[in-house]
Amino acid sequence: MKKSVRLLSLVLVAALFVAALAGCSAPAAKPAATAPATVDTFTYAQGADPRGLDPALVDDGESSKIIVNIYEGLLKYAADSTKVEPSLAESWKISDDGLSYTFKLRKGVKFHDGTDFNAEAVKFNIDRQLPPKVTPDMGYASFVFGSVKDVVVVDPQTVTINLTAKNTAFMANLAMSLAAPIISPKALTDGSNSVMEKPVGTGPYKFVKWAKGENVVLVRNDAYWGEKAKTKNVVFRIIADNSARVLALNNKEVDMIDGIDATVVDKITSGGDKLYQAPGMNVNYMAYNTTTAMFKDTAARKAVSQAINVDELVKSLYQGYSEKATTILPTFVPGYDKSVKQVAYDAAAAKTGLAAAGITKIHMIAYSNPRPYNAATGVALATAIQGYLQKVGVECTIDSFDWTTYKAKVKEGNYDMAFYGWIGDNGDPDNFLNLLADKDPSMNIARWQDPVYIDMIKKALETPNGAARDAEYTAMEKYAAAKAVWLPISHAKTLAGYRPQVSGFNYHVTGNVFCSKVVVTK
Amino acid sequence: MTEFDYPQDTPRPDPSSLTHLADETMALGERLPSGDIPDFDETLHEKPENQWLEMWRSLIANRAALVSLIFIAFLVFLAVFGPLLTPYNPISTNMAASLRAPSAAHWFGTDQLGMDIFSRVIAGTRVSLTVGLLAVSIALTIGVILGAVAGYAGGWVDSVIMRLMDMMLAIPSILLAITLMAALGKGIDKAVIAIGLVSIPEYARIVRGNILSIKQNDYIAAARVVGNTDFRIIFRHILPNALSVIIVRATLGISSAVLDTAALGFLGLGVQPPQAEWGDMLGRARGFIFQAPWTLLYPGMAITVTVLAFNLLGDGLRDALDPKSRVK
Amino acid sequence: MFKYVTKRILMVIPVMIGVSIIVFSLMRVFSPDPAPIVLGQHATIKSIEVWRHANGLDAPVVTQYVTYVAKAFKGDLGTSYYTKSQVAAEIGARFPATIELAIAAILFATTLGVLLGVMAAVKKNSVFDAAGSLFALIGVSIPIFWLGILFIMFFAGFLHLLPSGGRINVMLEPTRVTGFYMIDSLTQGNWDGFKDAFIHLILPALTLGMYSMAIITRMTRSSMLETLGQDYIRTARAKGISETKVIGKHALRNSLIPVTTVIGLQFGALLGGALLTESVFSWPGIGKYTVDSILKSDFPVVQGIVLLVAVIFVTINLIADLGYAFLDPRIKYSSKKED
Amino acid sequence: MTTDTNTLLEVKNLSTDFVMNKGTVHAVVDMSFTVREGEVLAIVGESGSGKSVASLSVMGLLQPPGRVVSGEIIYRGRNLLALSPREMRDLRGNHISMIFQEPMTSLNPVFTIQDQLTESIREHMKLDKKAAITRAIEMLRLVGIPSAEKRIHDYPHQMSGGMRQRVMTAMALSCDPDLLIADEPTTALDVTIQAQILALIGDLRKKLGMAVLLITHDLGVVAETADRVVVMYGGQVVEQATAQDLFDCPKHPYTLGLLESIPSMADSEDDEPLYMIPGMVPNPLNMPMGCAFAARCSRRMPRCTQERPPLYEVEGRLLRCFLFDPSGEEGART
Repeated sequence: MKKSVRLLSLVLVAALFVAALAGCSAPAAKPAATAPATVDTFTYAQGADPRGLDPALVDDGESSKIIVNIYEGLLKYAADSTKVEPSLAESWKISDDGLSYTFKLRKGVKFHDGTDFNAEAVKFNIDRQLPPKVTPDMGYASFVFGSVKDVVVVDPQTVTINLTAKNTAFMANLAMSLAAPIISPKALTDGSNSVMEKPVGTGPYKFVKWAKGENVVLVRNDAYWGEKAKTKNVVFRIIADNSARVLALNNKEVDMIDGIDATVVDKITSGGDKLYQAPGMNVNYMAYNTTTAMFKDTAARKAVSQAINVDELVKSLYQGYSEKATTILPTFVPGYDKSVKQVAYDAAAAKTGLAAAGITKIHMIAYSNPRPYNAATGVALATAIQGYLQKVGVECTIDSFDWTTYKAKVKEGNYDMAFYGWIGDNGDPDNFLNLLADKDPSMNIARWQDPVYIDMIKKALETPNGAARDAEYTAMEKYAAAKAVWLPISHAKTLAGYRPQVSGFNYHVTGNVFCSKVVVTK
Repeated sequence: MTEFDYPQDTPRPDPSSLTHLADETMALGERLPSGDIPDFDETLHEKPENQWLEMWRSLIANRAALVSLIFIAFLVFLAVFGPLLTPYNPISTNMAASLRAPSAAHWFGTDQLGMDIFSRVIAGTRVSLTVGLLAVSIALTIGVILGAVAGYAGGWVDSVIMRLMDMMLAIPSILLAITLMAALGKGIDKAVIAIGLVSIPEYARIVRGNILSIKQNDYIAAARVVGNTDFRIIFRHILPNALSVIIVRATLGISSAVLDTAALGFLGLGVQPPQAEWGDMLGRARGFIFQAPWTLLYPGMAITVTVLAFNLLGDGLRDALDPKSRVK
Repeated sequence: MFKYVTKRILMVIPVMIGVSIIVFSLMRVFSPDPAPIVLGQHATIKSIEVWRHANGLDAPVVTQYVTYVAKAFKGDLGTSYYTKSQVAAEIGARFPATIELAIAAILFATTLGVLLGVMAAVKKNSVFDAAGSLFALIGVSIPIFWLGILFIMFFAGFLHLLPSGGRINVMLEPTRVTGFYMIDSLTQGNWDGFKDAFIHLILPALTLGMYSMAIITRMTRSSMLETLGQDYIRTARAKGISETKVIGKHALRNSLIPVTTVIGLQFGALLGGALLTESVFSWPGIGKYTVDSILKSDFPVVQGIVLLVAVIFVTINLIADLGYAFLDPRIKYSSKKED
Repeated sequence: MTTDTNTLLEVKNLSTDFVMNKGTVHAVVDMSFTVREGEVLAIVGESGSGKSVASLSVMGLLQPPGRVVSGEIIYRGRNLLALSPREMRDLRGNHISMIFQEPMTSLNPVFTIQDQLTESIREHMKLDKKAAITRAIEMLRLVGIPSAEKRIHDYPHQMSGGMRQRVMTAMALSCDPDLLIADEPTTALDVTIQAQILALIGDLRKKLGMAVLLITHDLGVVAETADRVVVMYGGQVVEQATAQDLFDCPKHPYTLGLLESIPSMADSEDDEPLYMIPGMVPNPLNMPMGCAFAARCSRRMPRCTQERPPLYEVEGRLLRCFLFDPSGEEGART
């Protein structure tokens, strides 16, 4: 009895306390409310929880979108391209042999926990992703820092990174939202996994809370070194279902949504909201398994490609919100060239070609989830292609799997044709074209190992940025197209819906959304 | 003795007044201790042939059950001959005609890949009924055997079997089915196994319960005395008596199997594409809620109506097989 | 009574061990390898091997199982492969959402179910009865995920009356104490938050509760009809007390006895139904989390959830049994003998 | 028949039907009788001859599909059939109360005796809870329940059948009714308890001065307690007389048969089989057009199967049999 009374009074006191707090914060909120008709919260809805908020340990877009608002790297991409610009590093120098990079760091930058950002912090962050500290679940460590030999602290404001081999893409990698951002070393040493759930960076927004499956709340970092964020709170809400997300936008529950596809565009605009679209840095493709008896032959691959009307397919399946892919690289990535052409649609030629190759049955595998580069799902794409092949007398079987299982199945290699896609990490052409040279069959699902192509890749990686390097990549594309290793299908556009009251967001080609300049009017 | 039988589609009079009416059939001098209604006892002693006939009459006298029976016959017809009747090949795509609204050419419209929804809904009948029937058969066979053995043998055999059933029952069946499907992979054959396995405990329990009560009856003791084997006793004497309950349960089981299949399909764990399955169609149409609501409407209606029919039939069967429940 | 409860609780142990074995083997033996999804698009064959070793996945299955159970006894359900957080914490964070939804659903199902059932039984063969029975029949026949989508289309998409998903407007979110937003907001005097949480709860609760509501309606109706035919109802009427009292007191209490068991079982079934409802409404509970985790082969999470759900299921059945004894004095007083 | 000044209840031409899909059952046909203040009137008949339906009709407790189709039930000058449900409720349990034949099932198993007993006391006597309990205990004592103040907290299942019937009786008498309808109050009890309960009802009647309408198929009970007797067969009154007259000199062939089938001490000592009326009760859905008893009657005449006999008034009693047709040439008086 006594105990319950005590408990009750405790609850009451707690309630009063909270009420008092709310009372105190109310006047503080008032000036914002009276300021010229803006709202102090920007709500952004995405389809899934972030995997975590430690940029070294995650690999998904949902995490990345939040991470870029909390953390910064040494470098960043320009607002409208993947051109590299200064961020936490003010300037840099690359040694003549291309193996050593020296960065001058910005002064007076503090992490959200009050600790200083300096050369030690940079070293700490890179070291944890290098052997022997690196763990297998740091998905991007080898991609971003794989060529790093060591990190040397010259002085608190200067740091030198030494590479083992020339890597032209390294600068672009340092601007990435995964692996590259700098985390407070204090937070990293505080306890296991705490950064995954309580991130501490230097960015324009500070982390407030994360209700799993519901939302992640950020608040403006008033001690930010640069231009302060315009809107006080940013909330990332998790709404899994596509249509539900649109409804939430229409019903003004949220200010901006992503992960939408053609099917809901009308609903967005008819509901009085706006559609943002921009070319996306991705490619959606079909690959032939070049190790099978059927498709080790280029003519056979060509014949199948000829049977598929990619133009019609992309129009119906993506309804104008994906562009037909004429090549692997998206149009704005260096090395893209209009002159690259894939095998053209020609059903009659396909029929004779397939007959000549003796192909009557094809086994495909496909993923059943929508992917950022293929909102319609791999299954829908596979089924459509099955339809085209049926018309030229080839029977296809499709085995579909959820994404996890699918990746395992791809690795097993038991297929004639498979579907995949790639989201560009850093805007460097190598990031795309290297896929066809990779030894790992879960990356290079065509399992294509062409010595000529591999040589071309190696050479281009060592060539410094410029027209010469771009031309090398164009040549690679032409080579791959002639061999018909992939059938590039489409580049998905970046799509977002937003309320007319929202302005100032930067939906970057990397798929990240920078919120610091967002203004929401009443 | 005159039987005082009320047609079951009209509810019985209140038992309190019925008592007196039923008593009217009693001869003088016979004193009924309480309000037992004599016809209940009679049905138990009726010969089986008679019982089936009686059941059939009773069933078709129930209008709702009759309609559902006719509808199920129609579904079976569609499942068997549907592919011959569909206006389009249910699995052939036509990218040039995707997401068309219902029209004379496509009665239920087309989906994203230009497949005819009407044809796919019809084709889906076969999948749903197949999964429903096969899954129930699996569950029924294993469940009846386990339940019979447990109930008849008793002792530790009973304990082991029933604890196993408890374990399965402790996990909600849809969760168990999803986990199974995730482990087994997609496909109609795997759906049959998953859904069949998870409903075993229901049948095992029913059969065991029935056997435990029937076991006490004199005629079982009599069968044992004349030297029948256990096996024979179970299959010749005990099971036929538990049959009516099992039949009702199995009919309702088909409806829940159809629902479970759809749920698996909806979550993307059902059939392999491009096979037409209602839940799978719904799951894929989720994104078209605004742009093409017809893609959602018809498969959902197909599921609901089919499940409704089996539920009605199950209710009708229960009423027909068990006179006591006619009151309800 | 005490002995009976103890016995029932002890019976749970073998069941739980069995459940853990079933789930463990399903996840370990048959499921796809989680390594590729956990390690992401740049994973190498080597890093996968290292990871598998670090997570004990290269040990024999039996060893893995024993290790798991030993840890589970200490309340350690392992670490999520995907988010690297404690499974227990991950589940704990999402659990109140599911329970809040399930309670709302069962309240709706019970209230409306009992009401409709009683009305149908009292007005037997009337329009009420027919409508109630039809409603109940459709309730058990309609797939809940479809129902949920129809609700969203109509109430959120067409009428713009109710939100299409989520639990609450974030800015109105109360401080998490119990995790039940309705309770937290109320105790914190956050009236707007309470209203908002309630509004968000309506459609998912209706969807999730529909099936149970139908079952309870049917059960109440038949139980009520049986009770209404009992001699003691005639006695009550002969006493000259009002019909409301005859139905509301004498008949209802007796008919509710079998219904309680059904309600208990339904609550367990709701946890299964939550898988689908939460997926449709983006409800941040364990149902949606389960589906997501299964698709990601996040074994530790799936195992943890299934174990937890099994514990709840078994506990609820236990409570339903005890509730039964509470409502029916014949059982309460004779339970000693039955032990 | 004339209405005496001391008439408590008068039932006039009551007919009650059960409408079923297979046809209509005429459970009570054109039944008339009166109950005078303070007397015991017995209605006798085989199980289901319509006597219980008649009593439920009086109480207004018929459940669908049962329905009074014609007649009047006049209680102290008020036609009960014309009363509103509310007025009827005020009467039930208060002025007219009833004991049923199944003590085992007639009490609600989930409420205590106190709860069930005080319910009607509070409803009709407008007492508060405490006074109602006092009254309830008093009533339990009256019906002879030992340590009533303790047993009042029991649930029905904790009591024996006899005790429960006593509780039922206490419940029926708790509001000082003027008329007690006892529907086979002893059928379900064993012989010694039967006698106790009957004695109790008899005692209380004298003590409280109420009238009793006793429904029974047990002629032994009737002989011991009733002032007047109504014999029913197939939903109709076939004979009505004072108890004295009826037992001394039964006239209707059916009454005769009934009396002969009572086991007597003498019978049981001989090994003679007990007499039973041959044949069966007619199907209630398919009543013969003539006399309902004709098929089983040893003194059947041709007209018996052709037309239905009216009630003849003979020597102060009422008889439904052509044997007593005063104009009948075939009428051979016994």
